[in-house]
Amino acid sequence: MQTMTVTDAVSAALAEEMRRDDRVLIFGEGVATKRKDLLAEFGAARVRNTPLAEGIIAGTAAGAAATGLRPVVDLLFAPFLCYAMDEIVNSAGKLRYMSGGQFAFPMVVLAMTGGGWGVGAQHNHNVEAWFVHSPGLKVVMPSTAADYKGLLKAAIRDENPVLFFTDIALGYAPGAVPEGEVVVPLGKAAVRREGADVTLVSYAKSVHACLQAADRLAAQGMAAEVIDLRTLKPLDEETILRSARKTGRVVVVHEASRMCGVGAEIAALVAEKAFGDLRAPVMRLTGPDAPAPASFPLEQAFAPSADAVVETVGRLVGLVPA
Amino acid sequence: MQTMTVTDAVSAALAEEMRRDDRVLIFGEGVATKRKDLLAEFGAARVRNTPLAEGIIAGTAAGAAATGLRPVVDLLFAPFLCYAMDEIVNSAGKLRYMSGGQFAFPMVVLAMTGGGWGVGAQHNHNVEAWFVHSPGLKVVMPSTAADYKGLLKAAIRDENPVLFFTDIALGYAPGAVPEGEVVVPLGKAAVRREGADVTLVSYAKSVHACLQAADRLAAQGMAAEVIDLRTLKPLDEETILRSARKTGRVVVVHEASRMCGVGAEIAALVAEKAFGDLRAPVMRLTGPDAPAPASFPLEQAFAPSADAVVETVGRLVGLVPA
Amino acid sequence: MDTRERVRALERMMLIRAYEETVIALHAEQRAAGTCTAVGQEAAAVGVVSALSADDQILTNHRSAGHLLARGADPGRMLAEVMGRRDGYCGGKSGSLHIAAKELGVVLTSTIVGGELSLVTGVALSRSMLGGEGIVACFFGDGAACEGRFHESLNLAAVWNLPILYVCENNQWQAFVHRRETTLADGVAPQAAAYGMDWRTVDGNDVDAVRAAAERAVATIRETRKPFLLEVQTYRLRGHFEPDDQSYVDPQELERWRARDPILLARNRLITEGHLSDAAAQEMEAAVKGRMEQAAAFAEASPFPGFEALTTDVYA
Amino acid sequence: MDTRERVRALERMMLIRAYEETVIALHAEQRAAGTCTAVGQEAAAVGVVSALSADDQILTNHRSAGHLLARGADPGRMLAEVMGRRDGYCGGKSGSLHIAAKELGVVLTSTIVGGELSLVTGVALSRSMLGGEGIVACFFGDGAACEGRFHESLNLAAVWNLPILYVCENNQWQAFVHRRETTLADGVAPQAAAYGMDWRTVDGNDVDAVRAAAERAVATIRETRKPFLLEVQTYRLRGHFEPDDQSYVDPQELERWRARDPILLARNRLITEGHLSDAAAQEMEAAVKGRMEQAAAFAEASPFPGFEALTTDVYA
Ligand SMILES: Cc1ncc(C[n+]2csc(CCOP(=O)(O)OP(=O)(O)O)c2C)c(N)n1
Ligand SMILES: Cc1ncc(C[n+]2csc(CCOP(=O)(O)OP(=O)(O)O)c2C)c(N)n1
Ligand SMILES: [Mg+2]
Ligand SMILES: [Mg+2]
Repeated sequence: MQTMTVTDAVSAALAEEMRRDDRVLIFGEGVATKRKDLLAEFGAARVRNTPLAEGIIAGTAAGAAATGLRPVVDLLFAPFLCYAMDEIVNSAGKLRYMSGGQFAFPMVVLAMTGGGWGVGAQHNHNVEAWFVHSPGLKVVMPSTAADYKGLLKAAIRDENPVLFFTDIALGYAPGAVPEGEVVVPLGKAAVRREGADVTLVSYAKSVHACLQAADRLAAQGMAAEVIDLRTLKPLDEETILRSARKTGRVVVVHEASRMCGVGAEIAALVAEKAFGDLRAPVMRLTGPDAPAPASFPLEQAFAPSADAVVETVGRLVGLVPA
Repeated sequence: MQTMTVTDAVSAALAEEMRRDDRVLIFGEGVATKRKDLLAEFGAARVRNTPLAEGIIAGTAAGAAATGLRPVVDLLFAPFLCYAMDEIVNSAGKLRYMSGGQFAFPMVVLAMTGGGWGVGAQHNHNVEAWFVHSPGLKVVMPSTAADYKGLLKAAIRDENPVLFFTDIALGYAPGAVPEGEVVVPLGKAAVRREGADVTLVSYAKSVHACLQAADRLAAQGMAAEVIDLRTLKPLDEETILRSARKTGRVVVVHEASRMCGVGAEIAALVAEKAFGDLRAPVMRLTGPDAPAPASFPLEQAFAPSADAVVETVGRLVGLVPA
Repeated sequence: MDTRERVRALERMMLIRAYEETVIALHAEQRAAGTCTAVGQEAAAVGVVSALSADDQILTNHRSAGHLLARGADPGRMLAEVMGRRDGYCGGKSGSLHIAAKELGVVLTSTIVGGELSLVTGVALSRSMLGGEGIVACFFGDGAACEGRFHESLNLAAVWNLPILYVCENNQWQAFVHRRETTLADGVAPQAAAYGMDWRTVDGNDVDAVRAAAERAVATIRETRKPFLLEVQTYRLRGHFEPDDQSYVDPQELERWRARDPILLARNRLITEGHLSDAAAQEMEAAVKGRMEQAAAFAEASPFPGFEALTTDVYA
Repeated sequence: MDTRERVRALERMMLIRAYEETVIALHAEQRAAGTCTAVGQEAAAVGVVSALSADDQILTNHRSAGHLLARGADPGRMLAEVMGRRDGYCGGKSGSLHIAAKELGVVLTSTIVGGELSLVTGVALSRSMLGGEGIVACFFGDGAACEGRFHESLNLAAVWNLPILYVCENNQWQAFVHRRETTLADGVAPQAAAYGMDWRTVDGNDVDAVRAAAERAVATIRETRKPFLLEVQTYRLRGHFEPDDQSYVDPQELERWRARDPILLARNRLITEGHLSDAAAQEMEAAVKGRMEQAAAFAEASPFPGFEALTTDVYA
């Protein structure tokens, strides 16, 4: 094991995959400037700066992916994906189907999101649910350095377009990363902590809020199971349902807003497929239905806290005594 | 009462609102060519063709709305909204908040979607859930000619950006529309049929599938309540929950895909707030997680049918006998 | 082009016209969904596509039938696609507006106006990074040139030296809006200069002229590995989409362009120059119509896809 | 500009510089979030904004502090916004990168690069439909000119005759990418010609030249009610965002432009011409610094917004 930050884990994954497969290349606004190490090792053809134009960056990735390359593109911040929605959704996501399977789109789109930088809603907007809702795409949003590395490597090897989101607040978070090859398969959630009384389902930085909450709940005698989704699409329904059936109580936690978010999907899934085992309402704890504020204390209050998780579980248990 | 098609109801609403308020104007690709009547009555300044560029059309609407006009823009088909996501989401949806309430964005974006035209996934993609998930926007998707008229008039009068979706399959559907002023408030669902055994929640053309299903269920002795959401955001939680509590069984039906769709939101809402009254799992009946096919029989099979609704209710009742 | 090639070009144009008339008829009988035709633009398709080599690739837009047929696509499989049948190039999933045919190097028919412009840079990047002589042709309309992607695509192609032949088929219309309502510029091609790109405008109804201009452009791209923008001035003789009564079209303008129908021009010229007899031309016309009848029969005999096809090919 | 105005322009530039240095210091002490400064670009802001009338409007981008201050914004309320306080122009919700100030006619600071270009056409449409003499100025960077919206915005403004002064502040950088890596074109302004729009390029570090060019452009727009593109050639003397070590910047290029610091140029010119004494200049500098200390104190005294503000102002 080695300790590295999420940012370094991402860099390591890129370097390893570019070394392994010379069809992999990376481009975006400032990529060659900021990734000097990759530029030095792989050269200017495979590590490129681009003009400032997200649409054509994503479109170029889709066209390249369809014809033999395996591009990774850095679109910087999630709100900027708005300029590339056509290329991601209408082209990369649909053209395999529309062509009757003639083309595949092995490409990865990187974007950062979430609170922590204090620069407001045009840099911080959790839109991962849009892509979960759209066909043909995969969506990844890890919570640990090891998973950032292992899932990015899997994403680059996948034959489908993958949206890979980095939670800004985790960028400098150090974590243990196994030495050698680490590939974490897409579509598998991780049970971060086992428990029989309540299931906390979350992803990205909210996993850490859930783990903190689980500690405090343990002190109160409640054993919380914490599920880190890691991949939002395909969703690991089995792991979620197994836990829901065991504990009978589910709280979903994320920073993205509530309506039609990933939490809605999980609540709906559980309410349909684990209905008979539920002992309490399925609860969602999410960011408000509002743009992200810049002001530091507001930005901090935007994402669900460990306190809020503890409080929600408390209400849940009070509501329907076991 | 008069009988008119959905298309005519939309035209009537536009004409009435433009007559009432001279700040209302409409523009888009071919708007002035196709709406000769509006052009003749209101002139070339208020009824405009545009160059082919959805982004700037939506951006122009947002800028105009912030500074005294009340634009309606026609972006034609829902997948083309992908080119205007930045203007709709990052500007129209967020700038009121980001400016601390200094500006408002009274504008309406029109788009068609859904099966029925056989031209495939770059014209047909139900993306309404994206906008429900995004802050600052309202989303409307009616099912009857009267509501197309009344809700469009309300949307034009609203101080917020409203996405107004027309289900292609309903375009030529005639319906009764009251004479005189018809304004249907945003945010109110309609109970299309009352019943005590199961609640069918849907919107747009799926409402008609639910009504047909309700007829057949009635023949089997099951009384289905049919809720037409009409407005997807703000969502009429009260009407949904009242019915869910009454029947204890909920099936949500729509053509849009399942994950993180409007059905997920409603299932999650019911599973949280009507949990104690539920007698059966909350079910979703949706389009598949796939792009819309062009081939006629596939396109028809894409959207949930009345048969599928009847079958799902049957399973629900079999699953958990009352 | 030598005489044989010129006759062949005329025949290809006739084939395209016959194909589109077949689609129009099928639609009128409700046997196929509506579609966009490019009647009047056949010289652009044949002139450019015939200047390409077999390993070049093509991306195109909603008016792609001519490009596909000029490339040698099977009209039976195309009609099957238009009719949503299993033997269509895309198994019925694409319909008329998005036919891709990998075996022909046709990577994309985009119905999102501008989609072809946003993907072509990537296809050309593959060409330049994976080796080979191939170049990529990208057909788009004057309307697409109003989308921001046009600008983004040309700029990136210029900066990255991508081997792309941009072909703007300026048919004076953007669906229901005349080009003059959408821009103050005379033509699209001069914009290329702003990106440091070479360009040329050509009479798009003269197949010989298009072919000659395309040949020169292709040769330049092969040599320099840099992009080139060729603007083909032509006219959409039918409506935007079937059906469309064209009530918004200036009848005089339409008449002027009808008189310059590219098939008429090519045919008359070959006859005048003594390379073709009227009888031979009529025979050719009859032959392509016969081919279309066979193609339609093939398409109609093809079954619809099974319902399982709803969810296949979504993920690789 | 008469002498009094020229001295005032110098003072405004000093005020802007002092403001940005204050923000940099506050950020270094972790009392404010990071931000984008426009150190070295003050002449562009002051030259253009001082040529506008009170009822003209402004849309701008992430480097907007100079535009706001040139327009008369209160540095205290700006700093309060940067520090996320209640008395900020947007109640702390916008932060440094999106300050709008309706009372000053500043409709938008967009941090989405290109957002200002996509909204300005609508603001100008309101101006032309609701009457009045007002025009709208839109500041954007050379990077924004790579986004497709640039092209869409200019084309629409030209076709619809919208009274817009487009101001491209070409500072040679697009975040971490030098302009020469992103385009083969020499300047941005000549692209205006492709849209049938009038344009001009001016030395952006010479405030007198910018002011004169802006005055002429504004007069033209008022008369013709047509858009105009003014390109202001300048240089970003600091990094893209605080902090940024500029390790990727060619030190010689930076030195060349530092020697042409617009404040230095204006100050020296006024002194050489005998309109200003060194002592008076130093006094001005001290005065603006004093103002900034007051502004920072005001901002820091302002409370953070209450948590209820999380969800106010979402809907009207
Ligand atoms: C993004 C997008 N916007 C609008 C449309 C609707 N539409 C289809 S074709 C067309 C006109 C395209 O004009 P042009 O690019 O000149 O091509 P032409 O049809 O003239 O061949 C329009 C507006 C679309 N398909 N995609
Ligand atoms: C749509 C979008 N893409 C990328 C960014 C990140 N970004 C912020 S400023 C900037 C550079 C902008 O360059 P330019 O337009 O020349 O303005 P300058 O910063 O030089 O003033 C970039 C890439 C952004 N904010 N928005
Ligand atoms: Mg055209
Ligand atoms: Mg710049």
